[in-house]
Amino acid sequence: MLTHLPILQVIVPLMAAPLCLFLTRPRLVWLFALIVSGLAFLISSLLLQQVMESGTILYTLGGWDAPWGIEYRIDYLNSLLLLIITAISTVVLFAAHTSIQQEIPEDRHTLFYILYLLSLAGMLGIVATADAFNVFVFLEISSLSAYALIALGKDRRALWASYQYLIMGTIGATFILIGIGLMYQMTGTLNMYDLSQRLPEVENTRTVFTAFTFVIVGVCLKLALFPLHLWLPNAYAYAPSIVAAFFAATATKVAVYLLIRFTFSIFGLSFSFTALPLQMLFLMLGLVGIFVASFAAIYQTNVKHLFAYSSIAQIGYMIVGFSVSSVTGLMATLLHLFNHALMKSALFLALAAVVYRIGSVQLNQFHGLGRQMPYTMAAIVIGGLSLIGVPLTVGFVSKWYLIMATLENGWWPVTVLILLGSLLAIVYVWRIVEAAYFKPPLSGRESIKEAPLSLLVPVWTMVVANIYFGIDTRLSVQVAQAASQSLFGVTP
Amino acid sequence: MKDLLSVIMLLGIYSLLSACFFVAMDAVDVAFTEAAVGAGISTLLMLVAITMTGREENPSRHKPALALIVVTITGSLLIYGTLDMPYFGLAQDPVHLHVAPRYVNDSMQEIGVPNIVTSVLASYRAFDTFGEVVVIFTAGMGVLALLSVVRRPKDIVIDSSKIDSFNKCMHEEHLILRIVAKMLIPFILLFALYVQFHGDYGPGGGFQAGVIFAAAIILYTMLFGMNTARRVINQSATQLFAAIGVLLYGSVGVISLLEGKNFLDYRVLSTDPLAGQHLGILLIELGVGITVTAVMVIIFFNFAGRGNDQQNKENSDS
Amino acid sequence: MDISSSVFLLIGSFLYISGGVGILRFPDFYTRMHAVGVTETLATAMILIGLMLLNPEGLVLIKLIIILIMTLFISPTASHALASSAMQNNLIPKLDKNEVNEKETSSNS
Amino acid sequence: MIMGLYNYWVVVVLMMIGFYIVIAHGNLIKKIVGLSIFQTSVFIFYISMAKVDGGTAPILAEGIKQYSNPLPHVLILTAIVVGIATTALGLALAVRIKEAYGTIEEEEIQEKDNLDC
Amino acid sequence: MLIAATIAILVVMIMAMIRAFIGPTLYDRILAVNMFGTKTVLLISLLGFLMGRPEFLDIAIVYALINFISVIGVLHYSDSSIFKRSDQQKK
Repeated sequence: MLTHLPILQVIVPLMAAPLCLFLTRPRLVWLFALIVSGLAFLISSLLLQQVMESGTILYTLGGWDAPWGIEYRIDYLNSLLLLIITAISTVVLFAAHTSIQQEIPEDRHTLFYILYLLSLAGMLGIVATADAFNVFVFLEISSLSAYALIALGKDRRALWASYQYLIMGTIGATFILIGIGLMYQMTGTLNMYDLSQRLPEVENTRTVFTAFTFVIVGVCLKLALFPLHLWLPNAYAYAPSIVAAFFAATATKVAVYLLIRFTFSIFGLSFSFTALPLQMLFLMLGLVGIFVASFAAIYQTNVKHLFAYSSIAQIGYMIVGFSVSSVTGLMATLLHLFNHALMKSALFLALAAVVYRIGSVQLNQFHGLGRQMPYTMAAIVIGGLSLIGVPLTVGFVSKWYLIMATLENGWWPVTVLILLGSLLAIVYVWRIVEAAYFKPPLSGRESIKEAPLSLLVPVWTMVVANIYFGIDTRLSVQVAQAASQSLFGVTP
Repeated sequence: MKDLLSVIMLLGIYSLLSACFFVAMDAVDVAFTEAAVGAGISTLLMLVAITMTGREENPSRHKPALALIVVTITGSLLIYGTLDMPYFGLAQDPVHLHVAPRYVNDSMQEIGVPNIVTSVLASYRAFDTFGEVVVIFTAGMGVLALLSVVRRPKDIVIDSSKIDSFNKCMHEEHLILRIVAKMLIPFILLFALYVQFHGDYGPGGGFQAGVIFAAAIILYTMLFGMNTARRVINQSATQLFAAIGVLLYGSVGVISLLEGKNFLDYRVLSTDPLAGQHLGILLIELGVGITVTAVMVIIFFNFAGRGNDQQNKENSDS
Repeated sequence: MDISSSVFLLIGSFLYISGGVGILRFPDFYTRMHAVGVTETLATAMILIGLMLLNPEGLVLIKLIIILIMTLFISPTASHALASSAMQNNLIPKLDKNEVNEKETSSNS
Repeated sequence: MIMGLYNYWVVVVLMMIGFYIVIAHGNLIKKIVGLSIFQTSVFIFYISMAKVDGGTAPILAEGIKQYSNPLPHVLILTAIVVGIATTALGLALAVRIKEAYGTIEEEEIQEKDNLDC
Repeated sequence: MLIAATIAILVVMIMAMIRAFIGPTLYDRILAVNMFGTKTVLLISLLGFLMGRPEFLDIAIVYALINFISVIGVLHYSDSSIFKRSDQQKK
């Protein structure tokens, strides 16, 4: 069975989703989904191990060779992504059972797990495949389930956020579809590897240029890169907490992956960074994104909004690393991808715990929670420190590599700006700390207790991971380095 | 145009026209699907939706300048992109030279199905189609999550008395329609089966058949009322059917895994590889058909059911 | 064979065009429906018969016959449903004196 | 050049009409209609590139040498399904929004949201 | 002769489309759409014969069916009470 791991990675959650309908009780469905997600995690770790041992894995679906059939191609980059997604999904799902009791009506629980699994499978499919059109299909699976999941939120604004996301997401997907169509028209193939072989012949045509622009804009819509980010804050803020935790940690990462895949693997480095002033453009957008989103985060009164804006700022860091376009820069992006997934899942899971107890995430409701829910608040503080980039947390590692990358290129003003951005992070994290620890508890709320263990365990799993990977950086750095070297074509 | 109903009808015309264009461009399978989906199901869904959301569009206070700029930039970029495109219809375009020739020349030996679109859809790129089935399943589940109404036994009692009287007046109103529909529906169902199993030889296949099948059920529902239809079609059974279709498709792939071949490799299904391909395509098309029928029915029932509930509520309010 | 099919096709096309003129020129909904409903059934039958005469073989012929039968059922039913629905929703045929005058003026112009 | 490319230009115009409706109109149903037009135009684009002059539909029959390219047809079959899935979900959301907000106009919804805050 | 018939149908389609655009009442539009659908059925049969592959008449059958169903659908839902109410409000 070991040779079939690439496809099992995707179809295990994909086929588990309809099976959920046959289970009667929501509790059973939860257990089943948890087992499936755990299995997917196991598969992805095995895959990573295989890749580290024997290099890129190819798997042809239906026994038809690419480019006639569809092919899966697992290398360092996607095995890292697969590992992140499945790990986060498993931990988040562990907390789901308790958290959704409060937030989603009982009769929707089974549907919630089905959609969750579908969304997971969609993301895994996007990452694993080596076929451009297959990316589109799985993108739609994950997005459609995401729209429905976000709309399950209690607040009516969840519906509106989901609708906006649907419109933006569909425009993005259609742009990607146009881009893929143009590429196909010029080369006659859809396989990514084949495309990368055949595109250089026609790379000076205006059609390929347009194809590239459309794909990039489409991906950036999904990515919520700075000027196209408008759908994101509301979608994360009003979705059920569990959904927010899952998507904040994974969805934008998948989009970053697509961006890297399209620019580096398909269009090729030389084309991507010469056809457009892409390097400068992304650098500017990334930096502006960091500042605008961080300032916006400072003024939020809803903590979920605050962290959603902080997500946009963190995407800015990733894009800055990407725009450096050196091995170290890309490595910093990949590390930050990994690390940001850890931080954000910890933070949003902690928020889920807060919602479970006090039913709100308004900042003024946080008063005194530091004493009433000490473990949850401690988790938020550590997650916040990680966001800032304090040493011994994961945030420090990726910022460190990012700064190294910019200094390597001699872009010291960028370095300064990145450090300034981190200062802004201190401000918005401090606001939460202030509210939680230095304000007296609200009257009538003395009875609030610590969140139940079923929520605390996943939260602290992520927090410990935050610290562990901040100290022992071997695994993450090694994989990120290998992935970035292979993308640049450097032999290690 | 401010009347949404007219907008939707014009959309239907647009869809019909584009389907005519698809026929002229030799894409018969696509025309088939577009006819059934664009002009049929999606128009109906939009209609049901506007009965609930209202028909009038408010005059907009938007300033369309920004939108216009965005659209102009995108449009001119696309036009710019077309300038280096290979010309339309030439046989030496790269599209026709690289991957497609194998499908056209060898699919008969490799798969043994005259309809090349079916063999690419169901065998060469079968995994895309699996994704497509899952997409439609996702949509069904999403609509259920958004619109399904929990029925308390109390409501149903009120419902049925009301519906009976409603049915009576409907009966007189739509007598001719009902008789014609009663004659047509068996024919439509038969035709759907024909499309399902003839997909190897002509245009058609599981997806189109599923939509036609669902259209017959929808016609029945519209003419005989939701409650009569609910007696015939069990909601939770429909959900299970949606799942069964996906699982049928997936299990074909799992069987090939268990036999030691790659996912969705149909050659293991029989000793003769061509027969295996045939059997595989038949099975997965069946899976597609079941899921699509079930999901379309789920979507329509939930939309229409929600609408009925709203009306009942308003009636009881007034 | 060819000539007879051409004749049928021509008659069908002519009827269609007249129906098309009708839908544009007639003054109110009911008369327009009359123009379309009546010509459509006959013209469709004519064209389909014309096609049948062109290619009288096997499955194609059966399908043409099926289409013909279906149009014969569906087209009048749809017209009926449309008219009765319009009537029930108080769409009043133009019968007033003013309307008659208007009709005359419009036909004169 | 005009003869070789004109139908792509028509497609671009159609796409942009759809796209304009999506971003400029405030009515939620109309946005979905626009999306639908946008997507259908993309389908037309794909199908145009599959056409071969003198070719016929890609269903094998005796005595025919030239077939149109079947691959874009397959892709578009999938894309049509994706399109209807999106439409259904979007409409479901619009219905729920109408129930929750009492309106499906973008501006009014945003006004109500601002009041909530 | 097939070509002549095709052109005639295209002309009528344009006429129907004009009516669908201007058609003052809702029912005019429904009528136009219905007419358009019937024409599409015939156009597709004719195109099949023109291109020399008349075995694709299945599509025409689907069109005829779908056309019927959508007209019934439009009528069914335009009868529903909400529309009537909004019409009354207008008056």
